[in-house]
Amino acid sequence: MIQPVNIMSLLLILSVLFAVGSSGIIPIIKVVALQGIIVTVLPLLLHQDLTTGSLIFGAVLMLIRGFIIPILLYYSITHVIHKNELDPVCGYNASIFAGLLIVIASIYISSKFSFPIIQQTPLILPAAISVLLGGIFFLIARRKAVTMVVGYLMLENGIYLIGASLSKRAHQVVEFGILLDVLIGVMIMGIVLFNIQRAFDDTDTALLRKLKD
Amino acid sequence: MMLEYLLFVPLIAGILAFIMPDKINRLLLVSTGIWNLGFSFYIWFERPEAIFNQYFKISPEGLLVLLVISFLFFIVSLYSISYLEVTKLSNKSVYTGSMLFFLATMSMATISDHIIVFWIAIEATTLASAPLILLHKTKESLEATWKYVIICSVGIALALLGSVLMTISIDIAGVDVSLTFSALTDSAGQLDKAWLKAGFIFVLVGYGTKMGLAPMHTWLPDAHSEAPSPASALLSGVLLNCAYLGILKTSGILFSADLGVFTGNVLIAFGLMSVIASATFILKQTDYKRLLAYSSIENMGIIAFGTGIGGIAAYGAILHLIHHSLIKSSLFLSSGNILLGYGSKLIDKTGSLAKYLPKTFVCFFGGIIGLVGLPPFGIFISKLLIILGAFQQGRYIVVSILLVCLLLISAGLMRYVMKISFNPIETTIALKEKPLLYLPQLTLLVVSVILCFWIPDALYQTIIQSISSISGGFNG
Amino acid sequence: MSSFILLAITILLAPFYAAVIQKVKAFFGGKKGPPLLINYFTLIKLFKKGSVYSESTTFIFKLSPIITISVSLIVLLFLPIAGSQPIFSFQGDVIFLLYLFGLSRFFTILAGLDTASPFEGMGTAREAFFSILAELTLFTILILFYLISNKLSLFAYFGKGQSIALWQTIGTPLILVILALYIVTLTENCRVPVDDPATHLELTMIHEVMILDHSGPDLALLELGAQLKLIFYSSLIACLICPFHLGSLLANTAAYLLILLGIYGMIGITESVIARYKMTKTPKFILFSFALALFATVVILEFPS
Amino acid sequence: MNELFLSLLLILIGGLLPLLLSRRFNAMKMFSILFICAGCILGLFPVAKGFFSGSKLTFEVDIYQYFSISLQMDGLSAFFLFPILLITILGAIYSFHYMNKPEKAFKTAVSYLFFSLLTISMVCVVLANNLFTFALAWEIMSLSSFFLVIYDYEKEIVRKAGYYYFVFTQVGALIIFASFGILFTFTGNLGFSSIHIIPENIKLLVFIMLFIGFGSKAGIFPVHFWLPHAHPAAPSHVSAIMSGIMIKMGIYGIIRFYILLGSSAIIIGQIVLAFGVITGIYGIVQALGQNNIKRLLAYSSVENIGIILIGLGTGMIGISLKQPLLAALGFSGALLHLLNHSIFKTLLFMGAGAVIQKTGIETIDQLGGLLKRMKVTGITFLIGSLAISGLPPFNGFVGEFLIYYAGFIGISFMEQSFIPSYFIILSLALIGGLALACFTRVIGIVFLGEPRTKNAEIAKEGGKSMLIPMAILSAACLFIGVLPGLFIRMAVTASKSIMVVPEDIMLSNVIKISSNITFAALLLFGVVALVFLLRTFAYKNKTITKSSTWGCGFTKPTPRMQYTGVSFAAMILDFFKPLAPAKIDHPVISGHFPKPTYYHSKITDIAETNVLKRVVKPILVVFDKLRWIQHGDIHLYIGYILFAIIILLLFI
Repeated sequence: MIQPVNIMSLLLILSVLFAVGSSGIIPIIKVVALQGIIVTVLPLLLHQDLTTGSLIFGAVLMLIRGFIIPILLYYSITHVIHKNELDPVCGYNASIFAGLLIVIASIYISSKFSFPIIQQTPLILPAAISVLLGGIFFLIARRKAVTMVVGYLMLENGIYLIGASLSKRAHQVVEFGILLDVLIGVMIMGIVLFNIQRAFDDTDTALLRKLKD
Repeated sequence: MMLEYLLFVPLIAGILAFIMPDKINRLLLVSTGIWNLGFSFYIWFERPEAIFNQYFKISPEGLLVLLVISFLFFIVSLYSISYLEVTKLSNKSVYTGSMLFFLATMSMATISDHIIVFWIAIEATTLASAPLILLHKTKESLEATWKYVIICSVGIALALLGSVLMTISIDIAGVDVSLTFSALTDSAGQLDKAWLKAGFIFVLVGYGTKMGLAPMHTWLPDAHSEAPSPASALLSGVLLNCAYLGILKTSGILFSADLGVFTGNVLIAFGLMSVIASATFILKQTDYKRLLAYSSIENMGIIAFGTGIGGIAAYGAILHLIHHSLIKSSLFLSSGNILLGYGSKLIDKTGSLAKYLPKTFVCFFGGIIGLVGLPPFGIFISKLLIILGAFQQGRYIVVSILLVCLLLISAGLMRYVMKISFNPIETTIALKEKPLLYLPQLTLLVVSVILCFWIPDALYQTIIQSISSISGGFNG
Repeated sequence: MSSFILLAITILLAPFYAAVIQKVKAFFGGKKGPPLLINYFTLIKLFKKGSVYSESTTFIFKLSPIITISVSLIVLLFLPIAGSQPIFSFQGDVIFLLYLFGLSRFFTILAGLDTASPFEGMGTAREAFFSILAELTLFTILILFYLISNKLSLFAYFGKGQSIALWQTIGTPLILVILALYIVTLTENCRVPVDDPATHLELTMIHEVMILDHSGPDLALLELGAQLKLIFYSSLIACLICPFHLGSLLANTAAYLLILLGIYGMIGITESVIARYKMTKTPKFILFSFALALFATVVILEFPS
Repeated sequence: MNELFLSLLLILIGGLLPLLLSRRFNAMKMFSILFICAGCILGLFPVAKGFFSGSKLTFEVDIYQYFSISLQMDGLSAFFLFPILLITILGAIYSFHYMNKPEKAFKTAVSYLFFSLLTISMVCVVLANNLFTFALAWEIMSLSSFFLVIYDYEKEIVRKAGYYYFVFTQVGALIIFASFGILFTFTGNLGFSSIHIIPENIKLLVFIMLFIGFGSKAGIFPVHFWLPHAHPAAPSHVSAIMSGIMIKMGIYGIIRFYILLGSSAIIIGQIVLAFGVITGIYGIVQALGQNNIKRLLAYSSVENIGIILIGLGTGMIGISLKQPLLAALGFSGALLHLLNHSIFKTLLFMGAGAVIQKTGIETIDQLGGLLKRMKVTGITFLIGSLAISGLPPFNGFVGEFLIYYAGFIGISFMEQSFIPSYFIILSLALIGGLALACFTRVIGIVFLGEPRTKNAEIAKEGGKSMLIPMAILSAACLFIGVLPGLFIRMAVTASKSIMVVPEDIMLSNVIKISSNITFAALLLFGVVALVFLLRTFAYKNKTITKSSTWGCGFTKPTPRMQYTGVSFAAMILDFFKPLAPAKIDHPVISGHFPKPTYYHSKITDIAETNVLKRVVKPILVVFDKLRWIQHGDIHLYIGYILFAIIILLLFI
């Protein structure tokens, strides 16, 4: 029986693969938005505590993670940086191969743990770990500064998913606090990006290499 | 008077700072500093209860770090009054606002007991201090801010992952305990060992990035040398202590879960790596603010080393923490004067400091003497304690490596400081040494000298309690 | 009382014995040579004359002859002449004597450098260097004597009463010691192989060049001091050769004077047979004596007869 | 004990006062010297009372719950307090005329502050009674002397010397702290009393580490080469204090911890003796090669430290062979030589300071004929040189005589190990001869002959306050040389606290030796007086004329034709080539029209070159290789974080 949880985690893994393979920044932002939505919905489905409070709270989280942050990124891309293409450190086919590697690695890692929740929904842990590893991949393998922000977001999503899915007692206030931090973090990164664009008129991190010993 | 005032007053002041004109901003800065200092003393004696007491609770080590933060913020705010007049910062309101936010977030970190709330506070400190580094809007400061924000956020995200793994270790053990440091330390025995260790590693690496321990220290020299001097004084003096607070509390948990040997070895390894890494870059350095930044990495390494060893070395580590904050921030403030005077951060561009800026020379040279660990200043005592503790544990090789690196660092530091203070150079110095430009540094050094020879009993008891979990039977 | 007389005799005969060397050298050179009393005439002549002092000299130039002659006199006071009781003697006087020689050497060198002339500087440099090596030999010989007698005073070694019957106790290595002491005597008293007292070419001189600028009574004091020093060393060798147990005082003094004559003759012969060594060869020559003394000590240590 | 604190307080006021009234230069100096001297004199009374009554004054206060400062004065520390306080008084008086630059008023005030801090810290080092107080006083001593060395920091050599000295104090402190750490592990507390319970082989290891640590301060052979850099850089009264007393703190440390460790293994005595011999010979050979007068005196301090170590080594061997007479003689010889050295070395440095201040030249080959121009300095320098060469009527001879005596006595006891005593006597003889050559060279070149440069010609006598201390010190040299009784007894009582000495045999020997020396000195004076009368009688009505020196017929001798220091020592240095390799820079004359050539020769310190080449450079190269960590690329920085996590995860 196909439960919505498995479908969603499958969607997550596919989104990671898609993001890794894509060449433009705008598609990646759309992927992150999707992930944001899925990541907030999944724990609610998983723990079935659909009380009204948690539902409203879930909606607020989904709103921030799924819509506000990606729109912020989208705005910074189109109005500030005006450049959509993306020159990765390693070529496209190499990144796709890396994406596959991430998925295999996450499946291998999650197979080593035995959690009660995993029995019914085997796919959720690999999805979380692959999102996490995907984030790290974007941080290391992409040269553009914006992709680093995206990588950071995916990392956050991955960690949130692991946290929310595996441990039962998630305090809403605490989750909200984390999200607030992430939101302010992305805004700060946006401001810094804006200044870098104005100073270096290009957000390629290769230019950011003057401070060395 | 609820504990959270500590948090809200600077927050509100920070928001106000953005709308007020500059003149009032400076007053706002100093008054919040005084208020915060007074309130932390009040907390120290009365120990009031927090409203959200499942998130915030006063712990001895948190209290120590809070006292250091508020004292230093007060001193730095005094310094920044004349600093803002002299320097030509474009947006002074951003400076005051983010300084106040910085104070708020750091205070929140010291009093927060819940693991995730502590994480939120530390993440907030990064975000509050990012604009401070951005102030000069030069290419280097942009690069430094970018590295600072990205590396710290990624690092701290891993710390969040670590905290999450800790919660998992609770679930697996099936024990119902609230997710606070104090509760966890009490019931650490029943937690699942493997997950606890994995959690500790992620937490250590996460907060270690923020604290500047060795492999993750790369952002620190750039950030601390590009920020304006009062900001880098706070960054180097106090922010690293907050990150250390997280590691201390988590290692407290593991010590009571009798995983002490594992945490000790890991902390010693990181401590040694940071001392070696900072030695490499202090020996050959061109920029004196980077020199001070690397010496912060070294001192944080020593503190981690001391905590790892435990016993009297842990006591020495806490002393080292206090004295290092005092001396390092006074040094950064003096380096601010040198930067304002000579206009360049390069050591070769500066010279005969003793002739041109005699008062700054006294503070700067005195601070370096303190940093190197010579008697009148407190680091001599803490370094001696850590060495004796290490020998007592019988770790001869490790402590001899540490001693050799400390020697090299003191040689490197002295070489460049003598070059700055005594090399004859003919320049005209724009800076006129106003009292508020050197008195703050002097007071910090004098406090370090006083604390070196006389520690008030209350402070001593707080220190003993703060290391009771990891000191293994050292009761003074 | 007898020791005072013996002291007076030695002081009076010192110039005579110095003339013996010149007589022997002249005999080897087929010349008649100066009369045996030549040194007395020169001393009296010098005492009658006035002095010429260079402008660059200070009071040290005048003090140095005084110190040299007084050191030579003091040294003789401690010497058990012909086995009799010396005027003064205390435990450790040997070290005191050696360091007294150092004091006289100190002032002679300073007097040499005082005159600001390059020739005197040359002599002082050589004197300072060779005396270091000579002292090593002397101290090794002292260690040897202490090994046997457990005492540190000249009288204990050569005095009639408790003299250590050297031939029985040391036996054959004594010859090495005598040879070593003989070489040291040649170096310390500027005899031929090390230094040439007769020449006036500054390149070759050591001792003569240091007293080049002295004149009148100063020169006389220096000459007398040198002769007394020579007789002190020779009497040391004499005591080593035969330790004077011939019963009556008169016999002892006669034997002593005879042996002295033999030693001076020996010095005269060495001066006329060997030419002066190259400056670089002299350290090897002195170290040879040090090796002899060291070897003698080792032999005695290993095979205590 | 509280009079001692009152005196230390006075000295501290003497240090702080000048900072306030640095406007009026002379008044500031006057007040500061007044207070420092008053403090020292006041301090002498309790020390003398404590020393002769043999009572132990103790004082204990604990800073906070863990550490405690405890001071205690026993025989040995009282013996060391005498030279500290006396030489400080004379150094302070000397500094009045020496610091004669009013434009540097504030810097002089600061140097007086550190001068008084140095004195106080030395007194505390000697009185320290637990590891913490010793470490604290030791560090303050190094720090205050560092600031004194970099007094005139405009000059490049002074900065280099200051940096050298700072690194050396850190090296020494590091080794000493490490050995304190080992002591702490085995005794569990920081007190001195419980040190002797540690196991035997650990005692040896700790002693060796302490020997190296204290040796770096005392100037023992391989770790001595900061001395020739620091002393010429410091102002003369400071280098006098440093060379006279401060390096003795290293010797005090060695003796104190030898007592505390209480191990009587013979290997310790042999190590100390061996290093003493090497240091002695090496120091004096290097001194012969130096052209800078203060570097020369610094190396001669190294040599005298060697002699002191020889005495200590003899004493230690005496203890391990259970021969109290040999041990007592060795220790008292070493302590007496230490006292004498602090007197004549301070005298020589003050003389050198006066010469440098008046002529502005430090190299001896550009001076000459100063005895005629600076009479008092010349005479006192002559007396100092006579004393340092250990010649009879002066105090140098007394210390060396005792060590010789111990060496000779050692022969009869040590049937099986004849070699140590053989080394003692021969090394002392060699050092004595070389010292004589070295100091005749200094006096001959600097004070006698004709002035070689214009500055040497116009030199005039130093200030009154510089001559008084020099005169007092030379009088002291003569007094101790002629009447050593009191001082030998002091040395014996001090060495009594080093080991149990049966009262009876010691006193009889002591009285006999001192009466012998007094008799010998009086005999020397008598005969010299007699000969002097004879000479004046001979010169009664003789014509004395003045003319130029006899130049073997050469009529126009110029001062440049005089013998120079380098040529004087050339033969000796050639003989000791391996100990003092010369670096000669002399482009060879070649081609038909050869360019003008020059000749520079410099005696290099083999310890310095080897340590720098084999120890310091490899470390710097290794650390240089690690520099790539900070190459600026942000991606790799994040890679470091992941790398750290992966490595750690393997260890779970």
